[in-house]
Amino acid sequence: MNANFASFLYLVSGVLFIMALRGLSHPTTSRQGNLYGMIGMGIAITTTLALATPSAGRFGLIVLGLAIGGGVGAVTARRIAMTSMPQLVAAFHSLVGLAAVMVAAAAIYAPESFGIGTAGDIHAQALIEMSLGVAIGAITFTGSVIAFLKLDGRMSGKPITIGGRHFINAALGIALIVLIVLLVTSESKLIFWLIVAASLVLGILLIIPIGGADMPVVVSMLNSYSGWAAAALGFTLGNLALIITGALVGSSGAILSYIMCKGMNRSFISVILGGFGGETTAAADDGIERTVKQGSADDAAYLMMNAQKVIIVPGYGMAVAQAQHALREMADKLKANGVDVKYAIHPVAGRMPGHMNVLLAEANVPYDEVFELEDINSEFAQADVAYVIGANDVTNPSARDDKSSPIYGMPILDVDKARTCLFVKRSLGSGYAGIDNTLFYKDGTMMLLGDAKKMTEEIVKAMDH
Amino acid sequence: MNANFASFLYLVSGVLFIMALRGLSHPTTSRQGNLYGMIGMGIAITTTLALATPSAGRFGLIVLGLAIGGGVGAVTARRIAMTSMPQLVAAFHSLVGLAAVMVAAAAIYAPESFGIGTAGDIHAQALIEMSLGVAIGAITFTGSVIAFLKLDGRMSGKPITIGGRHFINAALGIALIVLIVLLVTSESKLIFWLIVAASLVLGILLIIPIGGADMPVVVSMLNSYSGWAAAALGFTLGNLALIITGALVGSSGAILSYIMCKGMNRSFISVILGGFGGETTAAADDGIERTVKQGSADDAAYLMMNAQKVIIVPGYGMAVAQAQHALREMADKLKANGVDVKYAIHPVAGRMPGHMNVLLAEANVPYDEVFELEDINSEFAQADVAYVIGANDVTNPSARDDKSSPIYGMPILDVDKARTCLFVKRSLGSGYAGIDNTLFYKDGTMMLLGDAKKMTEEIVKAMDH
Amino acid sequence: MDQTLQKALDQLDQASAAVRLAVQNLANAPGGAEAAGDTAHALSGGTIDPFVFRFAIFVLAIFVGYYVVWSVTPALHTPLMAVTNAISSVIVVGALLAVGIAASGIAAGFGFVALMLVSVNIFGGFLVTQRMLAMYKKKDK
Amino acid sequence: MDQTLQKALDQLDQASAAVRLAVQNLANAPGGAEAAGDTAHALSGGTIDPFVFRFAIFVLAIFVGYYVVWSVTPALHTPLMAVTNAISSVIVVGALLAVGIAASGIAAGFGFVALMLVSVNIFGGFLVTQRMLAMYKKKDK
Ligand SMILES: NC(=O)c1ccc[n+]([C@@H]2O[C@H](COP(=O)([O-])OP(=O)(O)OC[C@H]3O[C@@H](n4cnc5c(N)ncnc54)[C@H](OP(=O)(O)O)[C@@H]3O)[C@@H](O)[C@H]2O)c1
Ligand SMILES: NC(=O)c1ccc[n+]([C@@H]2O[C@H](COP(=O)([O-])OP(=O)(O)OC[C@H]3O[C@@H](n4cnc5c(N)ncnc54)[C@H](OP(=O)(O)O)[C@@H]3O)[C@@H](O)[C@H]2O)c1
Repeated sequence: MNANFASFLYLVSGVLFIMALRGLSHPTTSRQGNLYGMIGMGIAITTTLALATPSAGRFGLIVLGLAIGGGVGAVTARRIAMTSMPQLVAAFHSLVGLAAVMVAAAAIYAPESFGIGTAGDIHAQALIEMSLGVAIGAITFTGSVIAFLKLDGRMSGKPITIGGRHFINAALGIALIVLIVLLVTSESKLIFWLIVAASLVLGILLIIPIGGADMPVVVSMLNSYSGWAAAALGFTLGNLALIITGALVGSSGAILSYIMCKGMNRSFISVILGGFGGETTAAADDGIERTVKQGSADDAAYLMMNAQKVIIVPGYGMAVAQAQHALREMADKLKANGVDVKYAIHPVAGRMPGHMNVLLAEANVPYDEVFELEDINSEFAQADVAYVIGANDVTNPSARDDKSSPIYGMPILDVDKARTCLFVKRSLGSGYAGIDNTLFYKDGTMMLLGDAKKMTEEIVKAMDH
Repeated sequence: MNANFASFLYLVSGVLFIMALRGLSHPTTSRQGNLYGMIGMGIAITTTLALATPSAGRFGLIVLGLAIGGGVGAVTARRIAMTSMPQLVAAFHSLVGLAAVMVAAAAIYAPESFGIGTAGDIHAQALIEMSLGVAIGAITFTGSVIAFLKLDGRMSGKPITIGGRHFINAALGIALIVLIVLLVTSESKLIFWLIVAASLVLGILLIIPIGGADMPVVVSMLNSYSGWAAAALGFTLGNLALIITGALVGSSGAILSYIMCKGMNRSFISVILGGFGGETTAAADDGIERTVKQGSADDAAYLMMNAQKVIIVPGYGMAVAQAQHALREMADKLKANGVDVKYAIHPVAGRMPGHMNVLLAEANVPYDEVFELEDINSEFAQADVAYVIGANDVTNPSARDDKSSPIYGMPILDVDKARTCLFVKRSLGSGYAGIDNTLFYKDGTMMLLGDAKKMTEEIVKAMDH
Repeated sequence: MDQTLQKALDQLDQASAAVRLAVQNLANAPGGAEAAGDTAHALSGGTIDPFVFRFAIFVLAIFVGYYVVWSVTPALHTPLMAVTNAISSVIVVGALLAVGIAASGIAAGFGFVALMLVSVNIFGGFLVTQRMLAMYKKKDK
Repeated sequence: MDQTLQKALDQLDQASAAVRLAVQNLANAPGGAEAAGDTAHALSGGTIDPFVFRFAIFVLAIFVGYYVVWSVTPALHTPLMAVTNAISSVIVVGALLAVGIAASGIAAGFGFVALMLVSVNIFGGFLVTQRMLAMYKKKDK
């Protein structure tokens, strides 16, 4: 295939990837967008095969590789539970990171095949681009593995802080720069692998001090990294699809990290420096006697069946308890009874951007009943009941009122403005941010202590009486 | 200067132009944005001079050209009345169009200097790009001149429709394509000038059948054209700044045309085909006796001073009468009296996108008192008075209710929902769309017949009593 | 002697023919070398026509333009028209080139006219935009 | 005869020297021609390193990414993470190249591993996104 035409096709696939992300601006266009993405990938693969014209044997290998990986991927995609999305994305990132390292290694071992010079005489520019790609790729790899382990509960979510880690990281960073310079001058394979090793270690060290709850920001950041790694290799291979896609993915991850940090009212730096939010702490016992009104499923059913308007506020606890299906059932019962039901989603409810939306969608909640904070916050004042299920921090009024609170300034859902506020959670414990919620002790609040799914199911049953 | 570094600088100037447009997303960042634009232009000019390193004589010529043109431009920019913006923009477009033609001509006469080949042996690709650039440039030139003449009232705004013009245009279009093919094969200068001539004629023929009132859409479309012409020449010259800027300007003009057409609920094609909306027609005399309540400045002053909330709806008539300063004075008086005053701007009020905003800004109306249709339309129901000054079509309820109306489906400002609706205009005549406004005959409406500026000034006087 | 001379001249002929061949080979060399690098170069972009890159830049710039213009607030649409007009006069680079280095006087002349015209735009466009933008003020409290 | 022969041989020498010179000139020709085009070519981009173009493409793609991602509705942020992950596996082009044509077996081996890894991503990423997106439904009336 003509190289110019190939480049043109790579551009087309880059544009299709842009269209894929563009489709996500609305649910109705999103499926179409995903299709564009697949077509773009198909074009990129076909073009490369047409350019490279591999021998039959090599072609067989390619088919084999695609089949093995594709099979694993397809099965995983079908089987995975929606609640495990954060882990899955982290695991997938690690694959891209490792693949970037492997591609760079292949380029170093067979530079002629990649058109970046001959063995012993690789272009300096290509070496620089490649070592950037390989370093970022390796960091993405181990970083994502750690993130996966923490998110999947296979490793404690507690931040693991080693003394002097900032010093060690800085030293590793400097070592990396020195190694890259050495690689450019010597082109030694040993040094290449030293770069890989240093980056792998750096990836681990950068992520282990970050608490499990902060992992979503990390996953998004690593997403961004995998983009920059792809772009760097795109420069080496002179491939437009890689450069464009790398930039897209790089921006995307960075923006999502930013959105999360802003939603939590924390700085990105403080997240990255780590040591925050390990395990959920118990309610602070500050000695003051405070009374809590506790209710039963029957109370809750009675209250809601007689309400005009109920707003449901889901949070991380709903995801943990997998309560979304029971919740939809409850909402259906209420709607059948003429109650106006809406869902209010805080930008950082759950542990991943859009986490609640995807779970509600899974339970067949129509997306036009689900509202963002700005669009629904004014409606709480007219609501009879706010049904807060497994959410905590995103309702905490101390973000609004208490300047000394660590989450002060974070926008919250004004559930306290509703006539009655029902809190479904297992204890009076705190949420992700580890701070007490004064709302539990408020007059209009009724606590429904228990597992979110069980409690909701009981309420549904009680509604039938 | 190194060619790579120069290209890099051209990229920088392209990015600065992007930042210039980006700044316009909010008034506070807009001035900064304009500054980026100037810096971008400065970089583009300096880079070109550093690359070309002209002789002292030529350098003198350059300084002379910049000084003459710059002087004229600076004086024009300072002197022009804000109400003449549409004309000014049209006039400026014509300059860009003509300049594109001249640059292409220079390239044909001295191809070596532009690196596109040698005389008699210019690259075919460059010839194609260039002829596209020159054709679009020439159309932009004459088209903008006609638009300027119509907007400035130096030529009748009436659509001038020649029989068989679609046929003539199509023939000219085909002739252009043939000429471009001939140019590529023969590289004859005569044919180059024939292309220029055909495009100049086409530019005139395309625009004269379009009514004066449709000129804003045309101006925006020509803006888009000037961008595409610049981009085409950018390909010829291999200049990144030109390519990027051309694409930006091209998109911008196209989007603004689209916004205007959507705001008017007309198709772009129907605008371009022309023959619509020449002179304002008188109110349709359909024989039905209708009563109009007419009021005086004193009545209006009394009504508004005793109101709680007044919403001002400016339209084209305010621009014609230059009533914005008087209007601001009136609003100040009302505010001093404790009345809540807001401005409501329809997306196509006036004759140019953002026309009303710039006039109000000129009269020192703070932009946070000025609201867009979607943001204020629900407030009319709570307003005591809607003060409609020189607006007509944008308030016409037939767009909402009457399926047979030519403007049916266009969003309108719901001034009829206000307790009282004051209409300041000179007659019961219709506006741009030439259709009657039933609102004039409604119960809650009071007509204040007279020039917008004079009437408003009288109201201000009456408020002092 | 004649024979020897003949031989020498033959030799000369042969030699020059051989060299001519070598020259031809050499002339074709760049092409040949490229052909050797083959798909490799193709993938690395070594032989890609700059037009392809420019086209990619053009396409992406259209996307950027689309988004950046939609994000402009409607209240600033008039300044937008003025400023896009101003920046479209970046065509000045072509004019400068023509005036600065055009070998033909007539080309330089065209360039000079173009330069004057766009200079009106450059200064006029940015200044009038600045004038307009300076008018947009917030309520002073 | 010797004299004539000598002359002929001298001629031969001279001729070959001249030809060698010509060959050298020819070898340098492409460079020379470029040098002649000089600023002209520089302006037309004839001599511009593809890196500059790629860099421009990269910068513009970042702008596009910025805008396109901000325009994604928050409700679809989880699918966004999944789909960006899927498209980042376009690094598959490097892996295909390595498996397909790498001269060294070890390089092909690395490529094969990379290919398997990203294939998981390609299929897994797009399919899981599709699965998620299929769940977003409007109220059925
Ligand atoms: N969405 C994101 O992108 C993102 C990213 C990073 C961090 N975050 C952070 O995550 C937090 C999200 O707020 P949130 O209100 O959704 O959650 P949260 O503040 O973490 O609170 C979750 C609550 O759910 C309860 N819970 C846990 N398991 C439960 C079960 N099985 N049944 C019933 N309740 C259960 C817990 O209380 P009990 O233990 O008493 O049951 C806990 O208080 C915010 O602080 C945000 O900053 C979000
Ligand atoms: N903004 C844009 O981008 C754009 C572009 C293209 C077309 N348009 C079209 O322009 C129209 C704009 O609507 P509009 O409501 O602003 O204007 P309009 O419908 O054209 O009405 C303007 C009214 O102002 C009155 N008027 C004229 N001179 C006056 C003066 N000196 N004093 C007082 N009144 C005066 C006229 O009535 P009298 O003659 O009775 O005084 C006329 O009815 C829409 O139809 C829109 O589609 C807008």
